Amino acid sequence: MKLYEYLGKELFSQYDIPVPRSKLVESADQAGQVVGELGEVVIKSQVLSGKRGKAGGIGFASDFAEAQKEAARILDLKIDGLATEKLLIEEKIEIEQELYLAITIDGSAHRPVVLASLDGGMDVEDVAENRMIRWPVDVTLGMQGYMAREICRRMGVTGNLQKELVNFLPKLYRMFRDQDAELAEINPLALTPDGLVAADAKVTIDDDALYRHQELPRITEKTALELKAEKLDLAYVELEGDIAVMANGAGITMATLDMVQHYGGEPANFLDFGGGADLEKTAQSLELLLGTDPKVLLINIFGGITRCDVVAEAFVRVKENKGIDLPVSFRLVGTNESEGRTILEKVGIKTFTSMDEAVRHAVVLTGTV
Amino acid sequence: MKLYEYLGKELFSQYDIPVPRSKLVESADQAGQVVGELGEVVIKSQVLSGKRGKAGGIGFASDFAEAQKEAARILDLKIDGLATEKLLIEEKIEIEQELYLAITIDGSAHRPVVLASLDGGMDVEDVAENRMIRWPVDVTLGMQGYMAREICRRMGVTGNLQKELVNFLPKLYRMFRDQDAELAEINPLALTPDGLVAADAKVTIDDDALYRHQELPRITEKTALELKAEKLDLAYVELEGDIAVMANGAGITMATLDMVQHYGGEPANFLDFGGGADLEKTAQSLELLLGTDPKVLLINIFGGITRCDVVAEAFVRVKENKGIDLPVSFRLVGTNESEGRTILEKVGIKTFTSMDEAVRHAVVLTGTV
Amino acid sequence: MPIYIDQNTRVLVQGITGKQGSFHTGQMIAYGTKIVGGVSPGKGGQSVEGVPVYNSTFEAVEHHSAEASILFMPAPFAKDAAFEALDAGLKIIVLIPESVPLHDAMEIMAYARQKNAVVVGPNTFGLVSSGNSKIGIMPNRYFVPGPVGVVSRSGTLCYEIVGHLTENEIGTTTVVGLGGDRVVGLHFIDVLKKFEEDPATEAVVMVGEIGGSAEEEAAAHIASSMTKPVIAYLAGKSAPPGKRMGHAGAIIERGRGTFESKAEALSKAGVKVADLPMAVPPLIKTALADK
Amino acid sequence: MPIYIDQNTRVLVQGITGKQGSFHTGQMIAYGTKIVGGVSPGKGGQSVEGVPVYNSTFEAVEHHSAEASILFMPAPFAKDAAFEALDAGLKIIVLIPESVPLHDAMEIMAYARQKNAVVVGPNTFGLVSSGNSKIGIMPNRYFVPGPVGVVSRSGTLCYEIVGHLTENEIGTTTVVGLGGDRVVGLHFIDVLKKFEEDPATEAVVMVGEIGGSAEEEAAAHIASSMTKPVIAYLAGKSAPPGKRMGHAGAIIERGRGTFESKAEALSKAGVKVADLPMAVPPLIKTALADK
Repeated sequence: MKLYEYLGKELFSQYDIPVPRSKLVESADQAGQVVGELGEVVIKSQVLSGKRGKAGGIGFASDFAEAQKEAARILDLKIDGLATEKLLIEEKIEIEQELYLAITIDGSAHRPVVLASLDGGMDVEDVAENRMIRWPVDVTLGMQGYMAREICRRMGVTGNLQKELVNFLPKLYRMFRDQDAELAEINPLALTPDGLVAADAKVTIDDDALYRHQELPRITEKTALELKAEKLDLAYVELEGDIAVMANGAGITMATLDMVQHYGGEPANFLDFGGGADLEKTAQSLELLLGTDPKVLLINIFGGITRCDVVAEAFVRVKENKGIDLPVSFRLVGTNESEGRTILEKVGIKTFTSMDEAVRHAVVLTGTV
Repeated sequence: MKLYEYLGKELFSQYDIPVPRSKLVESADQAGQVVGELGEVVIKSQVLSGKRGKAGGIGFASDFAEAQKEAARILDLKIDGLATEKLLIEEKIEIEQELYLAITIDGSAHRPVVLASLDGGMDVEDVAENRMIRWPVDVTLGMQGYMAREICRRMGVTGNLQKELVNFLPKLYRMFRDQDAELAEINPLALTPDGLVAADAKVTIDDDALYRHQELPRITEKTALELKAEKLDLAYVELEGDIAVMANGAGITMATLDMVQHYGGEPANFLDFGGGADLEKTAQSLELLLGTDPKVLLINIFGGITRCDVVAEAFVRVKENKGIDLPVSFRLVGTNESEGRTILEKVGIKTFTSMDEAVRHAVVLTGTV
Repeated sequence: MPIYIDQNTRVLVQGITGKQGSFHTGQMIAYGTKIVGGVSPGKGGQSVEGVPVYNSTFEAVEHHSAEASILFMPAPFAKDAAFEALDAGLKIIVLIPESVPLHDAMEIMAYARQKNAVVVGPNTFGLVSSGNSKIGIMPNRYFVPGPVGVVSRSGTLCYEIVGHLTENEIGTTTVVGLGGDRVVGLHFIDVLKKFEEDPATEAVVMVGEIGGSAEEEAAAHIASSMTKPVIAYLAGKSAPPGKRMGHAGAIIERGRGTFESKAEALSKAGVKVADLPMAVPPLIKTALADK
Repeated sequence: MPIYIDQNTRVLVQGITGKQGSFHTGQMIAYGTKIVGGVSPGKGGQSVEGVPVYNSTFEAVEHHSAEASILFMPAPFAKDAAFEALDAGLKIIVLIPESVPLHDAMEIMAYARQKNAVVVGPNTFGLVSSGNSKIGIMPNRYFVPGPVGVVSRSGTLCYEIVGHLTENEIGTTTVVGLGGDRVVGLHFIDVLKKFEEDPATEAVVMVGEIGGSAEEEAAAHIASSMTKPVIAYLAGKSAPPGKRMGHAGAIIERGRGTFESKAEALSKAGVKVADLPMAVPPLIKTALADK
C-alpha cells in the first residue's frame, strides 16, 4: 500500500525524523490562508504518482493570492490520470545540499537494502551506479551506528553531514522495520542550516502485513471492480482488451494473457481465482467477469487442488441464474476432469483439453482476427 | 541494582504483566485506610531481602484495625538487619496454583536463561533439578511463541495454563531485555480465576546499563562510605576486620584479603583502586581508608599500568597533609618501582617487594598475633 | 542421486490437523513421502492419516528425528512455526502459506542462513523428487521420473509445463517451486547449481515470470557456470507496468523486471526461451538429442 | 605452535587516538605485536606511534587485511565497535573496556558465534603469546617464553602469579585474560582445550575467583579431557556472601560460586589448588618434573 506523501511524513515524525512544517488542505482558499502561518511555501499535490513534479503538481507561493492561484491550478490538474484531492502546503526550506536516501527490499538477497547517494533530486535509475551506495542490511542486526558511518564513508560524506546521517539512518530503518514498509524513499533528503530534513516521502507498506497496522488508513489505487475482487479474495487486474480471462494460479493466468496476445487477441483482465476455490468463490469470479461486459469469456483450468467438477458446476449455476450470453472458450483438465466435462456438456458447452486450442478459439470468437 | 517489589511491579505493569491491585504506604494508619479500598489485603515489607517471609515481613488483614496492627508490627521489624520504610498493601488474590518463573543470565553460556517450575513458592535452590525447566535464550531471537509453548510442554503444562504462560513469557522477556535486567523473578507466579498474576517481583537491573535508564529511581544497599567510594569510582566493600587493605585490581585485592586471613588477620575492607589511577585518585583512596579508623594499613601494589612513583607520591601527600599515624605495611613492585621506593624512603617508609612478607608484616602490626 | 530430498527423507507436517494439512498429508503419503509426524499445538495425541500428532515440533523431532518439514497455517503464524522448525534442527522447510509478511520472510531467511537450512517458499507448491518423495501440494500424477530438472516461480503454470513434458513422455528428476513472493528462500541459481551437480539431470527447464531480477541473475550464472542445456519459459510478456499480476513479485516497477530484459539475458546466456508452454517439450527433446 | 595469535597476527587498534589506546599501541609495538592500523571515527589520516588511523574498521581492514582487533573506548560504545569489527571480518576481538552492559555483551557474543570469531573479555587485560605478540594491556616484561599456559579471570593477580613464575625462571606459552565480567567471550574450558592441543604447553595455571560456575565447569572438563597437569589459584576465599568484590562476576549469590565448591571440584579433578600465589611455582616445578 503506497502512502501519500503527507502520511509518509506523519510516520517520519513519529520516528523523530525531521520534516518541514506543513498543513494539509483541500481547497485553494485554505491554501491561501496557510501562507500566513508558514511564510513562503511549497504547494504539493498529494497523488500517488512518481511524475508529480514533471506534470506540474508542485507550485510555490509567498502570499495569499499566489498560493490560492497555484493551489487552484494544481487542483485542476490531472497527473498520470489522477486528480488531486489534497494539497500539502509546506514551509519552503533552505537547502544547502540534496541527497538521495531509500530503504527497500532486495528480493534476491532476501534482505533490506539501503540506497544512498549524494545525487539527490534525480530519479533512482538516473544516478550513476558508482554514485549510488548499496548497503544490504542483516535483519538480525538492523541498522547500527557503525553501519551508518560506513555508508557515509563510502558516499564520501564527512564532518557535520556525517554526524547528521549517522543519526538519521537508524531512525529511518526503525520506521521501515516497525511499519512493515517495503519502500521508504526520501528524495531529496535536504541538508538545511538546521540539519537534515525529509523534503519528500515515498513510503509503501507491505499489503500482507497491513493486519498488524490497524492504525494506518487504507489507501487503494484499485478500480471499483478490483476492490470488489479484493473483497472476494481474488487476484484481479483490469486491462484494456475484450477477452475476459479466468484461470487458477498467477503464473498460468499470466501465461494465458500472453498467449491471447500471442494469437492476436487482447485480454480484458487478469483474474486468478486461486487454487482449490470452492463452488461459491468460482461462481463469484464468473459473475465478476460477466459484469465487465467482455466480448468473449476464456476459462483456463488446470486442476491440481482445483476440482474440474466444481468449476463446471459453478459455471452451470451462473449460467442458469444470471445467464451467460457471450461466447465461451473453456479449457478443462486435471482433477475430476471427466466429471466436469460431463456437467458442461449437459448445458451444451464444449471444452478443450489444450490451453493452446482454447486460447486460439477465444481469439477467433472475438471476430477480430 | 535491586528493585523493591513495588518498583518491580510498576515495571511489570508497563509491560502489561498482571499484578495485584495495590497501594504503597509508609504508616500503619495509611495501611488501615487502604483496606477500605482493597478489601482483604496482604501487607508486605518493602525491603531488599530474600528472607522477608521467614522473618515475618508479610502480614494479612481484612479490616482497619487488623491492617493497622500488622503494619505497625512490620514497620518495627528488622529483617536481615534492614528496617522497613514502605509497605505494599495488596488485594488478597485467589490462588489456584503457584508457579516459579524467572529470567536470569547464564554467564557460562553468555545467554539469558528462563527458569520455570510448577513448584512455585519454594526457593529456587530447593526445587528438584528435574522439576526446574531451563531454557537458554538466543538473544538474536528473543522469546517467541513457540519457545513459550515448548517450555510449557517440558513443564507438563497444558490447556488454559499453557495459553496463559505463552502469553505471559514474551512480555516478561521484553521487560527483562528492555530494562537491562539481570534478574526478573516471580515467585510465586499465581494462577487465579482471572489468569496469571505476578504475586511477587524480584527485579535486578544491570548497574553498568543504568545510564540508559534515567527514568528508574536509584536504589542503593551501600553504606555511606561505600557510596562515597562509588562516587570516586573505586570498588570498595566494608568488612568487619581491622586491617585496611588497598590494592590495584579486583583479583589481587581479593587475594590480599585471603592472605591476610590466611596469616590470621582480619581485613577491614576491600578496596580496589583500579589500574592506572592518577595521583588524585590514589590519594582519595588513601584518605577514604584512613577515615575508616583501622588499626593497620596494608598497601599492595603490583604496578603494570599503575605507576609505583605515583602511588608513593600520593602516599606522601596524604601523609603530609592529613597525617598517617597508624602502622603501614607497604608492598611496591612494578612500573617505576625504584622511583617509588626512593620517594617513600625519604619519609621513612620501608617497602616490601614480596606480597607475602607485606601481608605477614601487616598482621604482626595489628598486635593480635 | 536425488537432490534436496529422497525416498528416505523424514518429513513432518506442521499444521497437520487443518483442512489443507490433513488433505495433503494423505496426498504426500500416497506419493510415497515418508511422513513421520505432524504438529498441531494443543492437539497432541491425535492421529491424521495414520500419522501421530504432537504439540510441538521439538517433541515430534525428539520422537522421529525428522529432517524436513512442510508448513500449513495462516500467514500470520508462519514465522513462529518456521522458527520453531529451524530451532528444532530441521534442514528443509517448505513454506506453503501465501501472504506471509515480507519482514517475517526476511527474518525466516536470516535465521535459516544461521542454521544452514534450506527454506522453500513461501507461497510455493513445494518440491518433488519424482517417483521418490514430494514435500508439497502438487498433483501427484504429473511427476514421473525422467531426465529433466524443473524449477519454477509459479505453481499451476509449472504443472502445465510438466504436463506437456509428461504427455511427450519426458519425465523429471526434481521439480522445485521457488514461490511467487518477493522474498523466498531458494532462487533459480541455488537450484540450477544442484541440477548441474546432479548426474541424473540431463537438461533443465526454468519457468520464470516478470518482476525482480532472479531470471537475469540466473542467466549470468548459466553463462558462467552451467554446462547442461537450459530451456526457459517466461510468463508476463503482456503485463502492463505497475500492475501486480497476482504474485507479490510479479510486477514491473521502475522499469525493472520486464519480460524483454529477462528473455534477452537468458538468450544471451544460451538459454532457449520458449514462446509458448507447449513449445517447451520440442526444445527439451532437441536439447536431450544434442547431448 | 602459538595458540590464538602469533608474531604474524595483524592487529588493529580501535579507539587508537585515545589516551589508553595510543599508550598501549606503543607498548604492544614494543613487545613485537604487528599493529597494522588504528581506527578512530573522524580522525582518519592521522597517525599514532607510526600506525595509520582510519575512520572505519572496514576501511582499515580493506587496507591491511587485519585478523584481530583490540578495543579501547568507553563502555557505552563498545557494542557498536565490536559489531563493526565482527562485521568487517575480524576473528579475534579483545574487549578492554570495563562496565560493558550485560545485554550488550550477550549480543556481542551471539554475533561472534555467528561469525565464528573469538571474543576475549570484556574487562580483560587481553592475551599474549609470550615472546611473539600481545594484544592487551599487560606489562611487557613478565611475559617471557616458557612451557606454562596461564588463563585467568583477573589481571593484576595474574601478573602477580606470572611474576612469581618468572622469578623462578619459568616462562609461559600463552597467557589469556578471560575478563572479570559475568558475561565474557572465552571461558576456562575454551582455553584449556587449546592448551591441551598445544605441543609447547607442558602445564597449565588457571587463576580463578569466586562467583559463577566457570571453575566448576572447568573442573569437569579437566577430569574428562585433560592430560596435562593443571595448577589453580582461586581468589576470594575470605569474601562474604552477597558482596560483589570488584569484578562483576565475583560474588557469592544464592549460595553458588563459593571458594569451597570450586576448590573441591578442582581437587577432585586432580588439580592442585595453591593456597597462596607464591605456592604456584613450586607446584608447577613438581608438575613439570613429574612429566
